[in-house]
Amino acid sequence: MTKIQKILIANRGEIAVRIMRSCREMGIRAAAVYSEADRLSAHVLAADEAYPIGPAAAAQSYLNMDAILEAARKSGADAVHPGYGFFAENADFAQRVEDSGLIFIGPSPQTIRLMGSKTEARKTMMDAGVPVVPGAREALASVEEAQQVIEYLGGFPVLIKAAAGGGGKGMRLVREAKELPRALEAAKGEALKAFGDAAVYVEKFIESPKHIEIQIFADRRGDAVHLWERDCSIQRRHQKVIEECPSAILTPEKRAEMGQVAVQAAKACRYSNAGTVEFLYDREGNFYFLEMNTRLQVEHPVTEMVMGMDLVKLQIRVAEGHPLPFRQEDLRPRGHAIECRINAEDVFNNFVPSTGKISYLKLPEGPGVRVDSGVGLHSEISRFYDPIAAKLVVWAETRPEAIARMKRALGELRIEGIDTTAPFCLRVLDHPEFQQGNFNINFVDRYWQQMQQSLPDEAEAAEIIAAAIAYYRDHQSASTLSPSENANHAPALSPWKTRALKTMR
Amino acid sequence: MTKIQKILIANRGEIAVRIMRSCREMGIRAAAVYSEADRLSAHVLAADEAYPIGPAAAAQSYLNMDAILEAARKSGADAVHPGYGFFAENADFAQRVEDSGLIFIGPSPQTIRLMGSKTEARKTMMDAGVPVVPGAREALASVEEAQQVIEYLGGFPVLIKAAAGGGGKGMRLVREAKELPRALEAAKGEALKAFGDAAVYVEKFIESPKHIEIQIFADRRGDAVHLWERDCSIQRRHQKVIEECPSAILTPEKRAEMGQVAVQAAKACRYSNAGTVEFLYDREGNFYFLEMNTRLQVEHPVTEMVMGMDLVKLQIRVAEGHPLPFRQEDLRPRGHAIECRINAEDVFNNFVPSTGKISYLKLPEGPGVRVDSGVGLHSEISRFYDPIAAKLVVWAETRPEAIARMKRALGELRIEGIDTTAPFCLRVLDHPEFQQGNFNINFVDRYWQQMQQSLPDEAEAAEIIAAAIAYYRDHQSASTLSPSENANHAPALSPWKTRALKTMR
Amino acid sequence: MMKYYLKREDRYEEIDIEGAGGKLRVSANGRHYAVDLVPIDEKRYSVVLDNRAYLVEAEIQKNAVHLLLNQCERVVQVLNPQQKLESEIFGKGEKSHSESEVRAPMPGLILRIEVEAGQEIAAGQPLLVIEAMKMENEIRAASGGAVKEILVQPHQAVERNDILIKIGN
Amino acid sequence: MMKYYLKREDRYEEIDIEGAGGKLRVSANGRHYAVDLVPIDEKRYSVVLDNRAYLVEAEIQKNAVHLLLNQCERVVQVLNPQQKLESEIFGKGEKSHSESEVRAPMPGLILRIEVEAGQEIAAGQPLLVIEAMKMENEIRAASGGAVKEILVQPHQAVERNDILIKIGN
Repeated sequence: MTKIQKILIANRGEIAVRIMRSCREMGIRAAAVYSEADRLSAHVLAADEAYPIGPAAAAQSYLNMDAILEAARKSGADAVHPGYGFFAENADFAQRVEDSGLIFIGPSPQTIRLMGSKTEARKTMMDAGVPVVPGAREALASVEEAQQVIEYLGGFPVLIKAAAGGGGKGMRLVREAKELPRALEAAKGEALKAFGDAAVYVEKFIESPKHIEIQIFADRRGDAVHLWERDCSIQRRHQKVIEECPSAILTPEKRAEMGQVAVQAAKACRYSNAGTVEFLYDREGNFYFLEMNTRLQVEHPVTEMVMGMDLVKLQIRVAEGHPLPFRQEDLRPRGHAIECRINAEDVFNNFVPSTGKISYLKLPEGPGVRVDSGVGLHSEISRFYDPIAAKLVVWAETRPEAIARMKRALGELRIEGIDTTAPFCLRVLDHPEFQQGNFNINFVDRYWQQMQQSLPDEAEAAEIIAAAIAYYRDHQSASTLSPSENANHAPALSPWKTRALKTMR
Repeated sequence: MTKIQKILIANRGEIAVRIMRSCREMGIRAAAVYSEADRLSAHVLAADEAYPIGPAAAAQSYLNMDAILEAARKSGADAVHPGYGFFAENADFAQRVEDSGLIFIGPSPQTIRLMGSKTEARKTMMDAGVPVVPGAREALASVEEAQQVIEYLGGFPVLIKAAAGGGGKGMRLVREAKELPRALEAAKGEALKAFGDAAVYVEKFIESPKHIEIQIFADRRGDAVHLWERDCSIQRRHQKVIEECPSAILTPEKRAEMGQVAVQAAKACRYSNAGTVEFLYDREGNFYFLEMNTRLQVEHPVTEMVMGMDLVKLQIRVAEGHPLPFRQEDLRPRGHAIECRINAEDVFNNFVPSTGKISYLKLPEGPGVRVDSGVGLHSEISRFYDPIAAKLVVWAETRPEAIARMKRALGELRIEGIDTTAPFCLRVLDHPEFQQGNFNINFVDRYWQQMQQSLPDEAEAAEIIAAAIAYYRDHQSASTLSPSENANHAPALSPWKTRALKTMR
Repeated sequence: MMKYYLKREDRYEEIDIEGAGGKLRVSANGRHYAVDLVPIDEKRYSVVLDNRAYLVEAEIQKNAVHLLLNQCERVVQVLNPQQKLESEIFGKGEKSHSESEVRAPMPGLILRIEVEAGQEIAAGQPLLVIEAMKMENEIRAASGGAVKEILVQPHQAVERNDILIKIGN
Repeated sequence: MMKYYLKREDRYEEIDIEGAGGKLRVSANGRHYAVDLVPIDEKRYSVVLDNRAYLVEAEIQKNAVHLLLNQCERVVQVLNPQQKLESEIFGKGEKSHSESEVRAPMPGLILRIEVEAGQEIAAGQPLLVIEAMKMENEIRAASGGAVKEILVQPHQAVERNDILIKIGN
């Protein structure tokens, strides 16, 4: 049994900070790596040690294997935690970490490689008796080959997916043949950027399923448990935005069945450490293996809150060689947890990325609220990386109470300098279909347009207050205003967008 | 069964904000009251409605019954939540709330009156078979009378306590006869200020006990449960600073016994709503009824985190007439929770109150961390009220993990503009006797002096960094500095106190 | 007492305000309001309006107050007497934003340009692709017309609101 | 390269610093350090010292840097060459703070004064009581002497550091 003393965290942003918190609590030193754009990012400020690894572009820093391994060597770390994204599911990286004599906190390179090849993964799952989505397993060489495969599957709609990927990157839904060439090109381009591998494949598109995934955990002896499910159906462009544990609709029997299948899947690929088996769950209650994520998920906190455990600490202990400290029947799940991703995106402008410097930050507090952020006051959100600025997670005794608590917490949150997905999340939580659990991965496409147009209330109060503020500013004594603020109210400040937004209260 | 629509919160600071959070989540409107000093305080900013009730001095605002009842009437609230302190344990107030046709969120005026008179409370408890500290039950009329009673109890040391009080106000330990006159006078003065009643009484002083209290909850039908204990032995001048649930040393048998006694106590005074039975727990495992707090406690969050419930919501539901939604055997306590009070006090200067304006605020985040604050950026901490600026609460699977997590969270917390008790809490958490559970209410008196003098580490890094900063500031281009900052580094800024503090890392 | 003017749809409504130091009385539509307004910092105000409490963020532009109130962003057109006078003298004010410029909705890197100068395009047609935060974002034409000028090229970094393409009719 | 001076106990130690823009090389005691220093705001700096990362708060006073580093407050006496020269010319600098003034350790209200002008007092003797945050705080004499002057009276509000009583020897 190794005792890990120092971990190099081969990541950035909120997940790097999240991992450092567990390190700190375990008395393990945390070494950060950073690109030139990240010198003042939260994960550097939170670290015990920090190593520069190159220019801002991820391909030259966070996806620069040599630079990261050199930082690991220089730091004297005995383990590397990859977080999610970047090299988290890169078997070569895991192999090189192990070849350097360090512990890779995750499954073995062999398992990552197996599950990272979506085609190999499908085959392994089918052999293990895990239900899969109908599709072809080979990487697509050309548009013509794609067309043949699609005919064999029964035609459109189909999904083009990155063979090396996950998280919606390099994924395209194609409903008609004429969209195919552009979709293939775009998917390959994104796949190359995100994973360093342009290979894509195609599978049957299941109409309007829920995305339900099972968190599994396995130790190095081969023991494995499942830690209930997460419903991650609230997605936009295949990017999860709201996740919850447990699902609003799963029966205990179905949970047990899916959990058992997920453990089977884990054992079939000799899994160890934290992993997630993603399923599409259709309207008849059928579920299909989608992919296995061989890493910690963005949405792991909802599982942590319901299970009452720290998955990062558990990852580290398992990586040290410890057996799982509990059996399936020891688990004591409690209540309901919801996570909202606070992404730097302008939800009223087609979710375009919103970059800028955080000029004001007020975090929600109080019972059942957890914030995992990767930013602070004065943080710069750059165009180079993922848009996740923070994750807001709540726990409560029941799902309706968790929804009410999340609305309360979102109401307390205030981030200035960037636009965020908070207004989007508030509207979803307010939607009756969400509240009743009647939603699938098409929820956003179906309802967002109308949700945006909700009318404001308190319009009268707003008018009176606006007039009062104008009057107040006109009548402040000149001495208390800076010269530029004097005549005719104040000059134009940063232009706010004109929006009619529904209030949450 | 009433459905409460609007609650007037007859309090301020963190507890008012805490109650408002539950109101918001339940769809109940929250009406604040505020003194002239509190116009911009956090509880006003968080409220749906706000009513001025008088000048800054508490006696003219938060202890002005007419003003508060008038605000309640004007607001159209159907219930009043008293929080803790102020009128929370004032039977006349509860009576007047009920006479106004409103619901008082707490026990009946009769119960408050009974338990509020420490002498009557003792008698009731003795009759119900609850063990009590030996002492006299009558208010002391003179120094001479006090001396007689003390002789009867077996002599010094004794405690002088406010008959109407709690929370350490109006309390004095007297070890020698010559200290008695001054102590009596001081206790009476504080009692009058804090509770509007100068009556004090005397009881035997139990040497070096733990302070262990049992949270109880009763509904209006008379059903009562206990929600485990809190160990609140880390106190200074009878003010709790660190509290935890469960206690580090209680056996399941002792917990069951004390819980059963606490439920007996609740039933003996026809209790309803949330209450706390405080015990002194001596080195032999004997426990003595100290007092019953007929209100929500400052430290209720540790119980909430371990029990997985929201005690304020439960208070409101029980006040509406709902029965308890669980039985004793349904409770599912989990893990360990610790609270640190972040008071505005200068711990290195005899804990004198520290007033000022909060100029920078960074809250801790991440797994298992909860913040309940009553302040925000720009908040003014005035000399008029309790020094609690915020409560920092953590939960973890085990006590050692909770301690590590609290140290991590305190390390992330940054409040500027006032001094706080955070450095004190860090040192206590680091102390081996605290970590082993070997502490009683004398811990602070016994160890604080030596803990203050702990030496800094990283002294070398500090010197190099200080020199580098001096050089950097000297060599910044003149144009980037304001005129006053130019020559010879910067001019004197706010003077920091010179302290050698031990690091937590 | 002073008269201010609230713009509602196309007309201005008179509103009377008096008071000082943030303790104001406001009359509008025959209703009277007591307003207690206290600034917290440069942008934030605590407003108690007839005992209803609001934490308000406000930015004032020439003829408008931009508000954030209970997670609701709103723009309220409000003029003081001088501004009202100016608006009557100078008319409707600034021209509307030109429809013929395609601007960058975000900072990013131009990946591909899918049209050429001179080309006729239809509304909704893809014009170019910007990469930001690892996602490809397709920029489409808001209306049809002819591409007059392309001001960027592939691999060029652009800032939000940079003009990318000019389209004529 | 420039020489700076670190005060350790009673003597100054030379320290060599060179570099620009926060990328510095520091030599002290024969050891060499690479310092990467970047300001975050007016008080906060991110410092990477030989790959060790520190989030530092610093305030600079005339001859000292006040630091908060890992929850540790420290004052480091450091002089630049000009300050070193001045300190040699002008000597030890300011006088030490007078021991004969009793100052308010906190803002509050004077409740009682327990001594009179002219009275002889012993170290530790209660002088007066200040109320703040509902607690009574007894102020005691740090050393013995005679009460020279009482500058406050009961029910008077005082600010932190106000002089309350002067004590002579």
